[in-house]
Amino acid sequence: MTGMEILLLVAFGGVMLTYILGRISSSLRNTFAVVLSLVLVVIIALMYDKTGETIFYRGFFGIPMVLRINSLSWIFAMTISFIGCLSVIFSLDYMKVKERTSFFYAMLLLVNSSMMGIVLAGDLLTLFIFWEIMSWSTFLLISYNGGPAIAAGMKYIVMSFAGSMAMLAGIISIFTAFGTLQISEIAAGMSSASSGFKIFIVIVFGIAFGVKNAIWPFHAWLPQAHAEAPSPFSAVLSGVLIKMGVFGFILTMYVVVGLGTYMSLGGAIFSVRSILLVMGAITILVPTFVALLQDDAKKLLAWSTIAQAGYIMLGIAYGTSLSMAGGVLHFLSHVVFKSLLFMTVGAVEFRTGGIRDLNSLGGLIKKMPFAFTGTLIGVCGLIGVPLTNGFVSKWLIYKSLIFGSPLLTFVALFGTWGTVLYSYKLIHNIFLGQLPEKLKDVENTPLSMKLPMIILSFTVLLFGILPGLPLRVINKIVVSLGFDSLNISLWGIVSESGMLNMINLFAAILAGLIAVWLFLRIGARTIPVKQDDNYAAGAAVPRDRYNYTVKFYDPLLRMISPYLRDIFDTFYMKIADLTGYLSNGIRKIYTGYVGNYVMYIVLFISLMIFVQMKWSPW
Amino acid sequence: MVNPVLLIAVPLGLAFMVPLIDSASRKLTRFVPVAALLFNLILCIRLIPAVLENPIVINLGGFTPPFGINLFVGPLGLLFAGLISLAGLVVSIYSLSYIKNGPVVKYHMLYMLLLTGATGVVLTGDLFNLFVFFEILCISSYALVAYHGDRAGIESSIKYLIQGTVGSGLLLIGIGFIYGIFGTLNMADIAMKIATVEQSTLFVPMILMVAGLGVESAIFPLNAWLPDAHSSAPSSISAILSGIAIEVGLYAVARIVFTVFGISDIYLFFAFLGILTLLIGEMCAFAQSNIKRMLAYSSIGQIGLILFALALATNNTVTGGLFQLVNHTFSKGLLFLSAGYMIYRSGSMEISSLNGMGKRMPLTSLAFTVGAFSLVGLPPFAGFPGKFLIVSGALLKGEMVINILVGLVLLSTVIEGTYFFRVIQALYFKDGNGEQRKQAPATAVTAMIALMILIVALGVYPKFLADFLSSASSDLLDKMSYVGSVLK
Amino acid sequence: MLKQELETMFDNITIRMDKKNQLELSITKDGIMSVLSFLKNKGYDHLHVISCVDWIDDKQLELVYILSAYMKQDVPGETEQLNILLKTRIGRDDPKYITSIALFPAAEPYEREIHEMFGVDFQGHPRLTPLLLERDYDIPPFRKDFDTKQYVDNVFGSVPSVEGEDDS
Amino acid sequence: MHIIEFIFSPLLALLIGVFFLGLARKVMARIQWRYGPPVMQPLIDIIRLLSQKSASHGVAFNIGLVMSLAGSLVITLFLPFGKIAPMSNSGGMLVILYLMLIGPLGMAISSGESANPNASIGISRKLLLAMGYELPFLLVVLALMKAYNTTSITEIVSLQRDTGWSMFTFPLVLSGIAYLLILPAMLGVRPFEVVNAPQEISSGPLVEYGGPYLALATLQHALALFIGISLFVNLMWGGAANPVIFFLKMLVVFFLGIFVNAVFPRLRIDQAIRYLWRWPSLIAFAGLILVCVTGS
Amino acid sequence: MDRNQLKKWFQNPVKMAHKYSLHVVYFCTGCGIIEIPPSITARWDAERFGIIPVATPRQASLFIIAGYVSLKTLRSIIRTYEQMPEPKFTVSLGSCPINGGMYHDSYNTIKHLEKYIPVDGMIAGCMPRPEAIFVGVTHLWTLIDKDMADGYKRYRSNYSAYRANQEKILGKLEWPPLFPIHGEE
Repeated sequence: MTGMEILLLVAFGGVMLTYILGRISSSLRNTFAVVLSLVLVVIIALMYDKTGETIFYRGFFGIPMVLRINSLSWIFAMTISFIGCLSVIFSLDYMKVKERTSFFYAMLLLVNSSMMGIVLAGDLLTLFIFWEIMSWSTFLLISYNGGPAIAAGMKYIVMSFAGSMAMLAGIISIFTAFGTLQISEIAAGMSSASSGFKIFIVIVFGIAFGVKNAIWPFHAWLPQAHAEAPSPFSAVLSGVLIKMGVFGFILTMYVVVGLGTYMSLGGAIFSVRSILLVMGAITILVPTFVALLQDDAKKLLAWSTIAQAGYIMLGIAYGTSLSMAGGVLHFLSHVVFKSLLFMTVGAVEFRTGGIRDLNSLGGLIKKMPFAFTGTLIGVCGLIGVPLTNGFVSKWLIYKSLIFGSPLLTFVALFGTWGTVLYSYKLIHNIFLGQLPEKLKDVENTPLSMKLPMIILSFTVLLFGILPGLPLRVINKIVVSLGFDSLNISLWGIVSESGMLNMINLFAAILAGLIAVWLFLRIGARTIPVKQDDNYAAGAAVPRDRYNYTVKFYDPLLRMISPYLRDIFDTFYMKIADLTGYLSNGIRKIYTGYVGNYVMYIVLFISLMIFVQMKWSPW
Repeated sequence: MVNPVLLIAVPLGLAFMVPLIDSASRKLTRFVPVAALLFNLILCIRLIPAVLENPIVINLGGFTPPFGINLFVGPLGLLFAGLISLAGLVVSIYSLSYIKNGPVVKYHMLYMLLLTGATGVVLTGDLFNLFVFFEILCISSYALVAYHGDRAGIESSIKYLIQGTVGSGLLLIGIGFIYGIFGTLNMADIAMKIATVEQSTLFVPMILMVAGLGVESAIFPLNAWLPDAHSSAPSSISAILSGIAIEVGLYAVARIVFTVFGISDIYLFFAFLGILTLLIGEMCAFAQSNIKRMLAYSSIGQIGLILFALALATNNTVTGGLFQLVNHTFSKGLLFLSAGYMIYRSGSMEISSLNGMGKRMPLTSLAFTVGAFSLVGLPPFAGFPGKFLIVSGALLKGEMVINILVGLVLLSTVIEGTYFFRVIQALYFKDGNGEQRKQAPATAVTAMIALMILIVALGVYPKFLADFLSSASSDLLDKMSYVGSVLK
Repeated sequence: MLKQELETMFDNITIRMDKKNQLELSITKDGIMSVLSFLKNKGYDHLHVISCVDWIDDKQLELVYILSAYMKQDVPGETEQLNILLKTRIGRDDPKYITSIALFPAAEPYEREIHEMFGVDFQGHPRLTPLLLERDYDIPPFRKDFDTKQYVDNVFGSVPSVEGEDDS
Repeated sequence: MHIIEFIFSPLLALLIGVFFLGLARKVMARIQWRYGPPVMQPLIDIIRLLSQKSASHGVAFNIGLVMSLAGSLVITLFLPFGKIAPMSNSGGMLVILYLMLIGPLGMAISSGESANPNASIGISRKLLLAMGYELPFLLVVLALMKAYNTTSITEIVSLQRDTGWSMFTFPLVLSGIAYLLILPAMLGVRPFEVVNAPQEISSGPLVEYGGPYLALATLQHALALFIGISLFVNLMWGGAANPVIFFLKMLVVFFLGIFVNAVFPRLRIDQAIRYLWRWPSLIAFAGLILVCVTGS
Repeated sequence: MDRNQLKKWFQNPVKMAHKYSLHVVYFCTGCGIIEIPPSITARWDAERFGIIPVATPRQASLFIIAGYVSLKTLRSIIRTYEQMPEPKFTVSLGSCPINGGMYHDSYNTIKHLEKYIPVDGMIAGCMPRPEAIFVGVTHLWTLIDKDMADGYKRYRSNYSAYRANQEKILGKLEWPPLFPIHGEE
């Protein structure tokens, strides 16, 4: 029983046990869930530098189902368990008010364990089985809140189900072509396959992983799903679940299809790589500006997740060692700061009784300082302010992209400024400005929500200042995928074209901060003053009407909103209506009169005989 | 070694004993079908080892095959017999508590007759005998559809009756043709002599017989009766109808096309017909708001898929088709049974009335969810191996046309997923009018749990059924071994 | 031409045409509303201002309505622009009066100002709150008997200067 | 020697920035026919502001301002001033681009905390304006980096020594023109002085800044002016070998900016964005395409 | 910038800074606005003395009240004065704030402004010309030099008296007192 089998056994066993314990007593179940996720984190941490494959099950028509661990799957598994554990801790308080919590915990742990299964899968069949379990358990969790969540859940499941059907077709066509489903053997067989077959495989897997990764054409389901899912789960959903698509892309591009062939796949102009790059670039640009339009905090974050997935896609699809390291590191940093942001927004939603609309919040910094610091650090990570992990990963991506294709770098850099705008709108509308009357008696964030926030903020800064820690593991991945390794030092990269040194930067910024703080201290003491004592041209500050945060970037939005209608969202809706319309039409065949039915039978026979007489095809 | 004839004789005898037992003591009648089917199930299980070596052929009344009637119990026949007895047993346990009011005696008698007819069709080796058992099956199902006696029940059973009789009439004409040409009614004999006759003359009888049996097995143009019959019949009966009756019809069509006629170039047409039925079934189900009609249309869809799998006529796809058939019997049965009690509790068949059922009847909704997930083909449940085999077998053939059809199959699975998930969302995530929690009665729950265990077991460890199914598919496909064992 | 119509229509009305295009009417308190509506229908629908004059010696307050037509052609048959001054007198001690907001919504601020400055109580006025003044006065300030110097002494005089500055 | 440079270059930047502010007011006054304050007037203002005791709106109000000034100070370390370039080896142009984020972000957070609608309108205008000029600016910077095939700014300066000012070398002429067109917006000079407009939104984000805070804000403004001009001189005008010539070049650019400031009225924010996204962006884009085509 | 100027700068830079950088917030009520523009534009140019108009009281150190003060504007004047940072000076232009001036008998204007807020300098004249304003400013310099321009200190020390006067005229003020009023709860 290798570590991997124990891990999956404990994970899936834990799910059953949580549900049963939930029947007995909720506090017992909560502690068990937290302990279980901690144990999972420890098990995976212990499997740090191991690689290996074991066949763990032959029951499925004798096809060997294999579990595999290498540095790539280790880093993904580590993030999944880490974020899963934090979201369980986060949901202790969040779920207290809601009913059917044991169902929620069981599903949350089921999603986490099925993601671990995906990541550890050694062959495509195991991958597909865990992929499907993840899909339908996410569906149950997304539509957990009822009401609008149901439409969001339906849209999610239909798109992801279509994706997994495409994946099934791909897997089975590989099975029929090579007779085996083990990834290592497929990689060997793949080089011999015809390029048409390879393109088909890439397209099919691309659709499946594109839907999950919310790449630009397949992103329609994500905003509603994120906004409606309960906050602890939307932290997992946007942090880690989206990244299963990333894992899938890495798998198909570099392992199944292999590095050499991927780079030259497809024609000169329309090569798969350039299409992916262009899709990644569009995924950065369009959602960033759509995020500006959003008034719901979680929808804004959802659109920003899509945008950041575009960055990761750029990093991975570009195909040099620096860009791959940048892509994986950006995945890691995005998981950390995006779940931090979702948790803080969840805490605000929890404390203000479910208000997520950015126009009716404000001034919460005085009431919820912890949530503010969490959001501030998360936002700095999202933008990529130096000293945060977002900066390091974006720097890596740009460094590799700049000389190859400056246009893509331009799109990515301009996307950063779009990120600045919408993330500032998030932090300004929730925490700064005047505190409205109805939010007067909001208390601070509960303890169980503070803990994950502190840990995640600490990780954002730690990986920002000492990027060597994650980069050492990522270097192993880069090497295992067939690139040449980078020389990593603890605080940055010593690469050929200009190096990154975070410690000097950190020291410089720290010195600057201290100097300016002292300079401020020279000045006379300042008087703390409440929000009413404000300049209002001599008049008294009107209560509750001075909270000017509505339509924050109106001049810009009036210029660009006509271009931002979501054509794909309406496209999918049209397809749904079309099927509905078509099926109503077809149902009319069964008219309800027996005469018609018998006439059908006779018609069938006469048609057959007529065809036989005329052409006798049989 | 027990004589397989008992498989037919015992349920037939007990069926006619039911009124006598009823006059003796009211309570006992409900348990008669359970006993009969339990006996059948045990008998089938004991026959498995014997059948696996070589099929058992019994000549009724001692006459040798070309003249006498013979039973042919091969792995395929036994598979169906076992399936019928198992599903019948579970439904009979379910209907212990479900059927209380109305003519209970007639229900149980007709129920036994229906199952006898089904077992007879599956085991017989003689064409006319097939027609006789087929008639028993149809007539008892006409009557059972009208069991509730309400307006919808009677109307749909009359429609079913008219279509069924037209079908049987065509079947009879077909058999007459064959008898005219070959002078014999024994399938093996006909199969042997088939080569002597010129193919175009054989076409008309084949189409007539296929159309006749097709009406019962719900192939596209002929299945107009199914939605009304299944939705107005009591749930236990619609479970049996879509679980067993259609499958038996399909077996008969397959037996005739494969073994009796064996014209291989018509298979592609049946594949197209199967896909057509699948798409139409799924589309109509998508547009339904009444839960039982939705399940009925989804049965049409599944039958289309199985027909497509059988029509591809390679060992792999036929095994997949049979696996999907077994899965369909169990999960569709589970869906109908659980829907039965939910409708009984909520009062109306509309999906909107099922809102919030997850809280009121948690176990029944769980059963419904498991059934839905397995029918759609999600991994841990029985549907996934079936679909996996069908799709891999189809792609193995490698023809471009088949690949496109497989694409359509996957597309229809997406549609199927949509309307099943819509119902699941209604069950769990829409809040109903909040009556307090009230579970289904004990017998119904045991029936559902049994089916659930079967589904999950098949889903997790499909290997144990796989070898039995592959021998059954080889029994269906190669004509020579069938003829050899009958006319040895 | 309007003169004759007015004379025929209303009995106790006195009409004088002192300036070229200015018509002066004066009427008793209870007839004012009918004249106003008559003039409005005739086309004089623009109420310039309502002002008030305090005739302290004959104990009366005089209200003056100044009306005119927006455009010349609004008023059929009139050749050139005509301003109409409508005067009425009410008692000075408890001046009750009816509001003309129903006919001329623009009258609202004028009536509030007259109420504040002269103490005329307009019945039916939706909001007789103070318009310009900060403090409340016992004698409305614009009345002739309001002695500003004396008011200034006792209000502003009484404010002590801070810490012994010489009171200039 | 290295340590002195670390301390010396930010101080130098501050000094020059404040000198530029004073000079700006003097030149503006001269243009308007009045004597104008002594050139060291900003210094006097800062001393007076520091001695005043003003109101503070909470912790984020302080930290945000401190963060923004610290960010600008760190940028000066990266920008070569003549030969003095203390930190230019640990991270090139990309780090500068990202460090330029901290200034506006810190200012935005602290003035957001001051809970005044004028401040909120001011910040949204500041970020929109930044979005406006970033589009052409990024195109110009990318064209430069593609042309000189390096991301380190000191290398760009040294390469320009032999190929001449990049403003006049062939492929970069378009980028140079575009950079000139957006320079007033980057310096926050009159036609684009939308952010701290005293008349409309009573000096935007600075509405609640009292004594010491206003001192920090003026220093931040001075530094931003210095950074904008020195970046332009380094990238486009070849950045001199010794600091004096560098300072003279900065003076020329500064005077250019002030003349524009003295003459033009203030644009509305959407007019500013529409202008910035029309002609300068087109020229910059053409410049980048030109560089890509000829360069590679 | 002769020698003793430099000596003064080194002795006490803060006082000199206060003198030579008076950022002004103008309260232009009534006829005061007429005199301000000429004093800050080309002909008289107040900026030579470091006097610039600023938008908000927070950034100002000199508060110029130009013209008569009616009851309603007194409320805003008090609020603006209280929002200015601590070392602040007040100068009133015109004779109206001194003793009511032309409106000495009006029921609606304040007669003696220094009873409600401390005024450091008063420049008489029914709107003094810019030269008079600059003379006033130079006097203010000497006051600052001699530490006599201590209006804000007087406001702080006997705030309760000022507050009482304000509430006597304006009734209950709707913002809390700037400094704790001893003797009250």
